[in-house]
Amino acid sequence: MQKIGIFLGCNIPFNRPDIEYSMRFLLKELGVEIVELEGATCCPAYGTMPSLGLLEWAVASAWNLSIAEEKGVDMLTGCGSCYGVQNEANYYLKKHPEIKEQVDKILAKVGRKYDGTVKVWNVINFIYEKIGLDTLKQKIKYNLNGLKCAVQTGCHNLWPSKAFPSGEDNTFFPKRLREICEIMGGVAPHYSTITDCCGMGALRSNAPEKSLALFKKKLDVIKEELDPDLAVIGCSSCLLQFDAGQALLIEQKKLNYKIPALHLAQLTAIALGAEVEKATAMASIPLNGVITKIKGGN
Amino acid sequence: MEEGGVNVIDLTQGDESFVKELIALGADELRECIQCGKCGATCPMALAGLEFFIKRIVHAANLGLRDILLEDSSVWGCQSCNRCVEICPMDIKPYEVIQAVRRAAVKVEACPANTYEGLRNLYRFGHAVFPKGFEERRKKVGLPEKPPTALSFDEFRKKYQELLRQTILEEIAPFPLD
Amino acid sequence: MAWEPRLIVIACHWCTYAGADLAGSLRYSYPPTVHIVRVPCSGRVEPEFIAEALIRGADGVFIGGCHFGDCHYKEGNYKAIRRFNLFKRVATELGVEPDRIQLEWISGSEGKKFAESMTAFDAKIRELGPNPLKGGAQ
Amino acid sequence: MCTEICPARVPNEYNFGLDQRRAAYIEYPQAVPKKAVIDEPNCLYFKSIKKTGKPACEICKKGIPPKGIQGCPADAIKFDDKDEYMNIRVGAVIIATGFKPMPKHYFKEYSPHSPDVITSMEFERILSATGPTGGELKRPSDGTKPKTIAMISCVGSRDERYHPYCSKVCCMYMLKHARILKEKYPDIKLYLFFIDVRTAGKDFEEFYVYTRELGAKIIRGGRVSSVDVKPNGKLRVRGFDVDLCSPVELEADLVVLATAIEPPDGVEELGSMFTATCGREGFLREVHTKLYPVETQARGVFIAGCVQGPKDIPESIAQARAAASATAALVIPGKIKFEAIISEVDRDKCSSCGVCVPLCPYTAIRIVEYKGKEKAYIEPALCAGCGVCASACPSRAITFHGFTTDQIMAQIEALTEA
Repeated sequence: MQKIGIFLGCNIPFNRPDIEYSMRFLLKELGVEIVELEGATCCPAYGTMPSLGLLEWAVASAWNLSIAEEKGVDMLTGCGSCYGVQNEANYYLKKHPEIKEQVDKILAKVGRKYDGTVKVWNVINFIYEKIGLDTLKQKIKYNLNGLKCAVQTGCHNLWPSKAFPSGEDNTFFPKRLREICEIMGGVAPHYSTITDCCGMGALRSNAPEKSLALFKKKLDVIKEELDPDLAVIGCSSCLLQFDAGQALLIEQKKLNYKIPALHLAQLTAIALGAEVEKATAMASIPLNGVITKIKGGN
Repeated sequence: MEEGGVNVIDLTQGDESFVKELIALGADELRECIQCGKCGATCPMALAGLEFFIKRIVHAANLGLRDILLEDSSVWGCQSCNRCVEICPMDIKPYEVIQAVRRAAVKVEACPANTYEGLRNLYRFGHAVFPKGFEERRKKVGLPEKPPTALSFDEFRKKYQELLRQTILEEIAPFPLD
Repeated sequence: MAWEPRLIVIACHWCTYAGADLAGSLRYSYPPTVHIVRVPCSGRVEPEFIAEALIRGADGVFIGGCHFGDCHYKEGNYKAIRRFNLFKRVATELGVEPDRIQLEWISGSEGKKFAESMTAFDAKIRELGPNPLKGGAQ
Repeated sequence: MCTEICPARVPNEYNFGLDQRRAAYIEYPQAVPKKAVIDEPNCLYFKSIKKTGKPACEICKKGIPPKGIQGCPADAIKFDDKDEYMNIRVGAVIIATGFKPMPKHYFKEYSPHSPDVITSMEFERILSATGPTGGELKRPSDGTKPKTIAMISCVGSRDERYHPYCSKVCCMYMLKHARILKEKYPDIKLYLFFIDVRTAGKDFEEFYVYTRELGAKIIRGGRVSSVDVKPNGKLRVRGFDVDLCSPVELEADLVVLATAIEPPDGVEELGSMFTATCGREGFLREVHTKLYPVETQARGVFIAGCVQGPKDIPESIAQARAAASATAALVIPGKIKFEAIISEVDRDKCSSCGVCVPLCPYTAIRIVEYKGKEKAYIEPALCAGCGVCASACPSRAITFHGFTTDQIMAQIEALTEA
């Protein structure tokens, strides 16, 4: 039986526990044993320790990585930033022995150590590489019935690809998330702004108007080129923008259409038979149409 | 910009020691930038219309224009999307330049207040993002009130705080570390 | 009279010797303790040259060649560094500190580097003091 | 005749696979000699002989008489002809293999999977009267005439990940393409994205200004960040315009990438065959940038053109003529002088250990018979005078004239005298 350490981060457990529920559900259904990473913390987010120094970044990430290493498991994240930050930290630790040495000293002071053996996965790559599209296809209970999906992989899941152990063949033309949606019976065409930033993150915290304007530009292209039933998101931060951010735009009367949005973990969990109320508990944009289409088809 | 609209940057303000500081803070390939502009059209900060975005930041950093970089809070709007790192032909890792400027800014407390908020949360709870009312949300989906992170384990949280106190946070945090 | 070091610099014709020449034309000064022997290529340097210089009381021997990939004879500098590393091990047996011999790549355009390297080498040898072999091998 | 009736179709290498040629073909319209050849692996005659032992097609030779199609009227098709290797003894060699343009697949941010993203070399063929479209401007994807074209410079050049050097000719040929287009189709919207416009050369700046006058739009400081394919087949180009101080974007029908000039495949192996070395970028290296620009480390081996580094046509011609002169100066007198500063073996001292043989970077040392024994011999015409062999000879049998061991030792002695 496959085992994986579930790394929650911050947004998932506190803002969107419905994603946490979905991740736990889908891992169970796919026959993966969940190992709790007790004592794990924030990845840490790019604007915190990484903005203080490279050592600060490496130390704080090594804390989390060491917990997974102690349990002998790899790590699965639902958040792109957690994926990016910790993979980059892993990469730096390999590339800069002098920083690794300092990190080792600091970790030792709090009774921990990290040898660099942990691999960090995101939901997309985990399903794609560790589960496999065929297995997923066999296990789903509800087919997506031609549901038209606009996918958003998320910047931190794509770049810097050099620091990531695996990923897309062409990070400017991502296909994995599209293939996952399609194997479940959806339609997920490419669109021209597929790799554009959604605007969530530091921009949203420091210049919210500009962030939402950037997001709207992307949404407009999605609407014009695809007019999808659903946006399928590979990163919890992007999901916050696609869901709550979109609701905000609608509230401000800056948007006159709605595109419901789900995290890949939520969509997969629903297809595997999760309780819809729990799996979509925090969604701001109503998902009724999407759910009917999925459930109605069986 | 001066009152009345005069907008001339005095290049001799450029301070080479600031360039060296940034290089030491992680922007190690900074000087190799040839200003080809490739990052300029891909940077979310540029597309969203921030005054200072990656291409200009790298150039200003190379000129050593400390005041301009530290007075403008644009660097704190960087999404860390790393697309610039992916496409930079000179491999200067432009995002590392942003991080270096942030690191220099933190040292002189030239950063937005919410930076400290994140750091404080990280230190206190182990989580930089720590919104209120999460217990209710978690209950709604049938999960325990607290996730099994450092938040649930005091001994881990204490150790984590001890870990953070070994870093520069000890020197720069404007909040008590106890 | 106070002790002044005597430094033998074996310089390759195409790079280090040209670098020394440039240092001269650019008026960079370097210590008068430096005495240059010109060879066509650092690959021409026989270990015996270094040994002889040390046995005869030279306080330091410096070999200058071209940067890797720049050798006028394609790969002479690779041969030089292999011989040099071997000889460094022999130096101790000979009774001298291995620090008295040094190998560096200085190109024809690096007049400044030549002067700086010479100054640094001179300082290093001054710190080490006179060659223990002075006055003949023991 | 044969090049029109041969039934086998093969992607045309000369047009970068944009169209097809036959298995009997003339390599390109200006080929010298302009003679047809048979491409054996793709010829149906040879394919069928290999499979069944019987020829299935001899159309080029015999034609198709029932249809009134005549075979080769000169009866010049010889299926039993074979490729031959010839040995020629020469006194000097000029290496002039030219260059290779980088293919587009490396540049993932520029949507290389789109047929409407092409390299400048491909575009050059499309513009050519003898090209795949007969000189008509057509998009590869649907054959329509593009209304908006974006050209991108420095693709793979000035790029640490591929080639740090400037490919030198792209700025000018982009302007040339722009000029051809604008003169022929004034209505086309044309955007040229440059980092800098490098027009050093006689009359080049004037050419640049003239191209601007024709209405080509120049965007500077603007290496393009991304080319994305829209569902309607158009290409969205995003770049930065340093003069507008703003990100810019446009929708193009065709995107042309000025990809870097690369050393041709196998040039390193070719060089080492002649003991000529390659520089860091993979081009063959001259002895001295300024003073010996066509000579290589190997005596009698000269270089000309892009095998030495990116250069344009006038420069290539100048270098080719220089190489020809240098070759003539070496070969025509019928005898050569060699340097005085070279090594020589005292064969009576030589112990035949062979240490020197692999050390010589010029393969000048051979073991030959002397007084009934195998001894080292240094070919004076090949020796370049580095002295590596003399330093290594355990028997001190090699004298390096001009820098003998005795001479150097004497210097050391003089310099170490108290």
